[in-house]
Amino acid sequence: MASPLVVRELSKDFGALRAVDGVSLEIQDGQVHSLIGPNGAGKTTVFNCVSGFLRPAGGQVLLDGLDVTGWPAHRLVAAGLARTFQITKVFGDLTVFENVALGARSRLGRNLQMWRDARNVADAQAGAEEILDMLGLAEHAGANADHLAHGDKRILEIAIALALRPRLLMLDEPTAGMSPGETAHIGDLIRRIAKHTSVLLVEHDMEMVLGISDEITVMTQGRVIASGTPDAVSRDPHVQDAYLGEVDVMNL
Amino acid sequence: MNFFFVSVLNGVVYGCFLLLTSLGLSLVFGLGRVVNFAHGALYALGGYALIVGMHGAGAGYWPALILAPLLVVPVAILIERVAIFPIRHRPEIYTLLVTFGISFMIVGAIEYAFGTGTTLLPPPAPFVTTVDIFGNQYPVYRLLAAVVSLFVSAGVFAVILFTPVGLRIRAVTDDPGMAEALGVNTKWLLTLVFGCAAGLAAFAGALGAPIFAVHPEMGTNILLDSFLAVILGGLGNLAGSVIGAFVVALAKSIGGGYVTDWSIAVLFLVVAIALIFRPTGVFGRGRVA
Amino acid sequence: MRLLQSALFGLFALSLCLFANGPAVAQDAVKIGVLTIRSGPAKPIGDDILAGIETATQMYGPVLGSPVELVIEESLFNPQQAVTKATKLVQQNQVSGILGTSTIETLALLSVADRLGVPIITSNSGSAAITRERCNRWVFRTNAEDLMSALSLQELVRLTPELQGAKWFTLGHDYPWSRLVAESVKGVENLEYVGDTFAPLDTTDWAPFIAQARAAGATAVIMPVTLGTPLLQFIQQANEFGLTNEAMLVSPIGLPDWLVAKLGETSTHVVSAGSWAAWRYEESDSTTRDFNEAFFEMHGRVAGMQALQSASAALMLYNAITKAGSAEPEAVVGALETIEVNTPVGPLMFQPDGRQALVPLFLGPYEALDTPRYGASFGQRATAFPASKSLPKTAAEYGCNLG
Amino acid sequence: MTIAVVAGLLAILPFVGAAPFTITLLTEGLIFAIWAMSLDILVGYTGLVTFGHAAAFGLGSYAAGFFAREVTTDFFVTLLFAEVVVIAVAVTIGFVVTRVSGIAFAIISLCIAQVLFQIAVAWRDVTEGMDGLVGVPLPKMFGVTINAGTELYLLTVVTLAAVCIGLRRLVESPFGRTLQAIRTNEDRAAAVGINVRLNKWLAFIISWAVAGVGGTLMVFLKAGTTPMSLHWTESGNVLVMTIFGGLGTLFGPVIGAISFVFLRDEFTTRFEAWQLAFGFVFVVVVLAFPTGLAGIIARVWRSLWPVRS
Repeated sequence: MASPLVVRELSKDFGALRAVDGVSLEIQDGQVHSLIGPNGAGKTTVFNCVSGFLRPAGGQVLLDGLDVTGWPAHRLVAAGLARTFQITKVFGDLTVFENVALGARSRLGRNLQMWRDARNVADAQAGAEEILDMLGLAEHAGANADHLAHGDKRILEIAIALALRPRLLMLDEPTAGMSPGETAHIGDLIRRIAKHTSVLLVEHDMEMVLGISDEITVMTQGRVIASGTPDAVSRDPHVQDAYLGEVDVMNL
Repeated sequence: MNFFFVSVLNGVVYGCFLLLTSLGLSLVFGLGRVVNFAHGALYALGGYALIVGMHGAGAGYWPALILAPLLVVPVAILIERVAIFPIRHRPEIYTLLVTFGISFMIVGAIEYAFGTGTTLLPPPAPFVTTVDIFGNQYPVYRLLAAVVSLFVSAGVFAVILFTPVGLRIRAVTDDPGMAEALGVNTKWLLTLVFGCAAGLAAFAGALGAPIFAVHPEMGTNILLDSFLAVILGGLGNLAGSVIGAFVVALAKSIGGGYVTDWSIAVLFLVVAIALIFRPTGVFGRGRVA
Repeated sequence: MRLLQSALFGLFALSLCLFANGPAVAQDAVKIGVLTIRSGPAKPIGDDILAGIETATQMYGPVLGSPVELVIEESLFNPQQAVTKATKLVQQNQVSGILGTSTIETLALLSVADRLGVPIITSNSGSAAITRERCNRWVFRTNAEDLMSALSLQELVRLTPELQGAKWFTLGHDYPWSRLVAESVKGVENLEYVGDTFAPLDTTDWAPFIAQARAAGATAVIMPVTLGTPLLQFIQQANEFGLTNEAMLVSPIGLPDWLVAKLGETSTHVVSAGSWAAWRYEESDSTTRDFNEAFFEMHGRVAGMQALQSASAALMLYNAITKAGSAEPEAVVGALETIEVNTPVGPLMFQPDGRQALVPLFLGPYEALDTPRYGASFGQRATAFPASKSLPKTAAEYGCNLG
Repeated sequence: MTIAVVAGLLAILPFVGAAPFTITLLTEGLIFAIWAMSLDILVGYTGLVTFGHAAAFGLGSYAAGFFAREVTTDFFVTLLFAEVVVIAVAVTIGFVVTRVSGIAFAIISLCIAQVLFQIAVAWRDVTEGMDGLVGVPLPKMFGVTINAGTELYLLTVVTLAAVCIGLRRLVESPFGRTLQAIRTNEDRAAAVGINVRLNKWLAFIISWAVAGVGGTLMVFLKAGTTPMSLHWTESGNVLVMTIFGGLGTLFGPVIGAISFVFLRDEFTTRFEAWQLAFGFVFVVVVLAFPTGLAGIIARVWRSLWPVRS
């Protein structure tokens, strides 16, 4: 079985600035793979190129062995890739339930149906309920997504993505703005998700990354400087120089 | 060849004039994401302020021309405070809707106060004549108005580029969040810039009065032209607006000379096509969505 | 926020009270609808139309022993609105006739005239079709139509030495009317035609079009431009560019007198064919003089072309109601077909079996008056061009079959 | 169900003593309601603010008017023809304009409407230029002429009810939810696998098709149309109606359109400076009642029957 995601020599320019320069990475089935690096390292750009929100300037993206380089986002979803956003982007006007049901219907290819009531798409309804139960959002199902607390919105982001039943789930800083308790909860959640779905994670919280990742790729200035298990990466002198040192400085 | 020359000259003159309204429109958008549909109505208000100055206060043309923007700026500041400030947290399209309603109100108010008639104003005394340019008689006042417009526009650029206020305007335009974090008071800055942009429009209305006459709906055309210019240049992009203004003016003038009745349609089509391929404006970096 | 809302609501209610002025309704009055332009750039035309009808109404006095009540409605210069407002006049105000419409409104009303079922007399519509191929038994016209005006143009050329041998150029708006004017100029024998251009309807800067007339070497520019702001802008800019020194400006229809007053000295560069009315006709017809004096008394200004014409239309209607002995629409239409009335534009009657009034046209240049009269310092030196010359064929020959 | 009751109530109005002119204005209001609802699909549900929606309505009027005058006055055939024309144009234009969003969309749609306006002025053989298409006969149904007044009113009520039912189903369908998702956030919508452009395109076509139905009825009511029906100020009017009524509610635009017609009639009859009053009401609604009349009604309703909320 092919790897869920293979990225080869990916590059992307913004004007004269080369934001991503020959990045390669590969995710193994059923693993949590984290992408870390200081601000401006190009993580989010890689993320956007892979998920179809930016068109890469060069390189290749393979999803389950299929070349999907430059595909638009909605086709990638159909091919089994789902993502969340760094800034919360739930559908605020819709109910929590409807947010998830949208994803579920999308997986079933029912989103273009014009003549039946959305509430009568039984498979999607059941799928959405299951996911809300699993993530502990069931009690808020009827509320408008706008009215959720910040932490719950972040979880809803993940719920929407999960409703797409992806082969690969890409999470962009899922713990941004969360308390330590909530962060731990998200960490558990990601481990649980990884049982069925491979996860690509961009994250700042080092403690969590080191705790839950199977593999870590480190980027600075658009390039990969290290890749391997959490142990191997945290011992890597390059990483300590370029990245962990900086974190320490920032923690002062 | 002479005809082509005159068409180009007409375009350049109108382009200079269009700068006055386009720059304001672009500034206000860049700074506060305000799509000001009332800009044309403020232009018309400038024309009437000139008439108030000349016929009401008995001032000569030149003092009245200076007075006109001064009369309109407070009105614009009031509009910004009452109607635009409260909706700044809403999507930018709401500013378009509110100013659309305000433009109706201003035109209605002008009709109520001054009637709907057209007022013709002759150019001020020494300029009511033509001059020979390569065998073409051309009105002196139009050339003068173009030069004045250019100077005022250059002044606007100088303020933006070289003064502390201009620095703040550029900072907010680039990144409102960052500028606010650095302590720039964006609320009052927008009020100030909105007022000044309205002043520019009013000045244009007064300056153009001897050419285009003064009537309540005089702003409609200039609003559309300025919008097209600003959109072409990229909303919020001042240098782009300059190019946009001249493109629109030349297209109208040369188009009017050669394809006459279809000229406006061609202009609209060009803008539509340009926007489809470059939704953020054709010239340089601009922001739309 | 609640405070703001109630404050705004209060303001709104207040503004309603300020502007509201509901008309007082007299029960036994003869009601006549005036559907005309009450706002926007063309309002001065609507003002003249309304003022003329008011003056005629006062001069005529009671109709069938009852006072005439004018019900005024805004057409917004918009055809679809005009249809709604005309329906309002008939269904809600129960008027006995409708006056005051201009071309685009009249054309729209033609389509629903049978539904409305009251006589409509227009005094400000040029389109020939209204009384030719599109004629309708309910719709009458007292002003001359465009093809009549076109014939008068030939007469103007004959009367004006400067226009003979001129190089003609048509510079107009992109209306069907403008193209018709261009065609009729081309049709005049022994006339040198050097070109034409039709500007988009919302043109405010005429420079590109003036440049074309110049490049063609025009010495007579005929200008089918919308009466009102656009024509003022055009003439002002033609003067600004010095075109008025090189070419004579010829208007295919007369200029309203408020427009002449605004142009002032510049108006003397204009010569007009096909004026529907001219107040200086009073020099040869005392009915016109009486009207002018009454108009000046009521409105304090000179009676313009639209005012004289709309007054004539009103007089036709009042005389027809009187003759019919009732305001019943069918009877009034019957009476309109046969009456002949002395009006401020001369004696008027409708074409037999048709709906076009046999009306004279007036030609001539605008000039400064030796002594201002009725507040006007400039006016058209009017020569009458008789109806018999401008409308030589019968209604049927012009394509009007009322069947 | 609610729709059927309301339509039934509207339908009996002429028989319980409503004045003829009230019926005339109401006919106009209900036709505008169809138009405003079609705009609500675009603005309220999909989040695409357009300043060119008059193009759809005016094009429907021109197509239907031309066909009724030249070929047959049968209502169904005419409507079919108008829809074919409107949909064909919408497919073409929509394909291009739905590439963009936000202000670019607003301005491009305005530009395209102005180009259609110019075509209506210049294509004199078909449109008769600025004079307009006049003398459109009354429609026939099964060979019977639908007279102006009550009969045309009833036809409008029935059409409106049909459009209401159709659009209600549409907005509650998966597709309707998809549009709402696009309105909230295009990127997020793409990330749940929604083909944003395709859905916007479909919304555009549906919106135009519904507006074309309104245009067809209008050309019969007014017995003609002119290029003014394509002018951008008309696009502004329908935007006013829709926002005034309440975006994204469907029933809001219906109320908005009816109040617009009655208010405009009153304002233009009463005030010479009607634009002032009109602009003022609009600004107040946008500023203080972003949810429009529908929002106000909902609020009053809840305060009267607090238990039911």
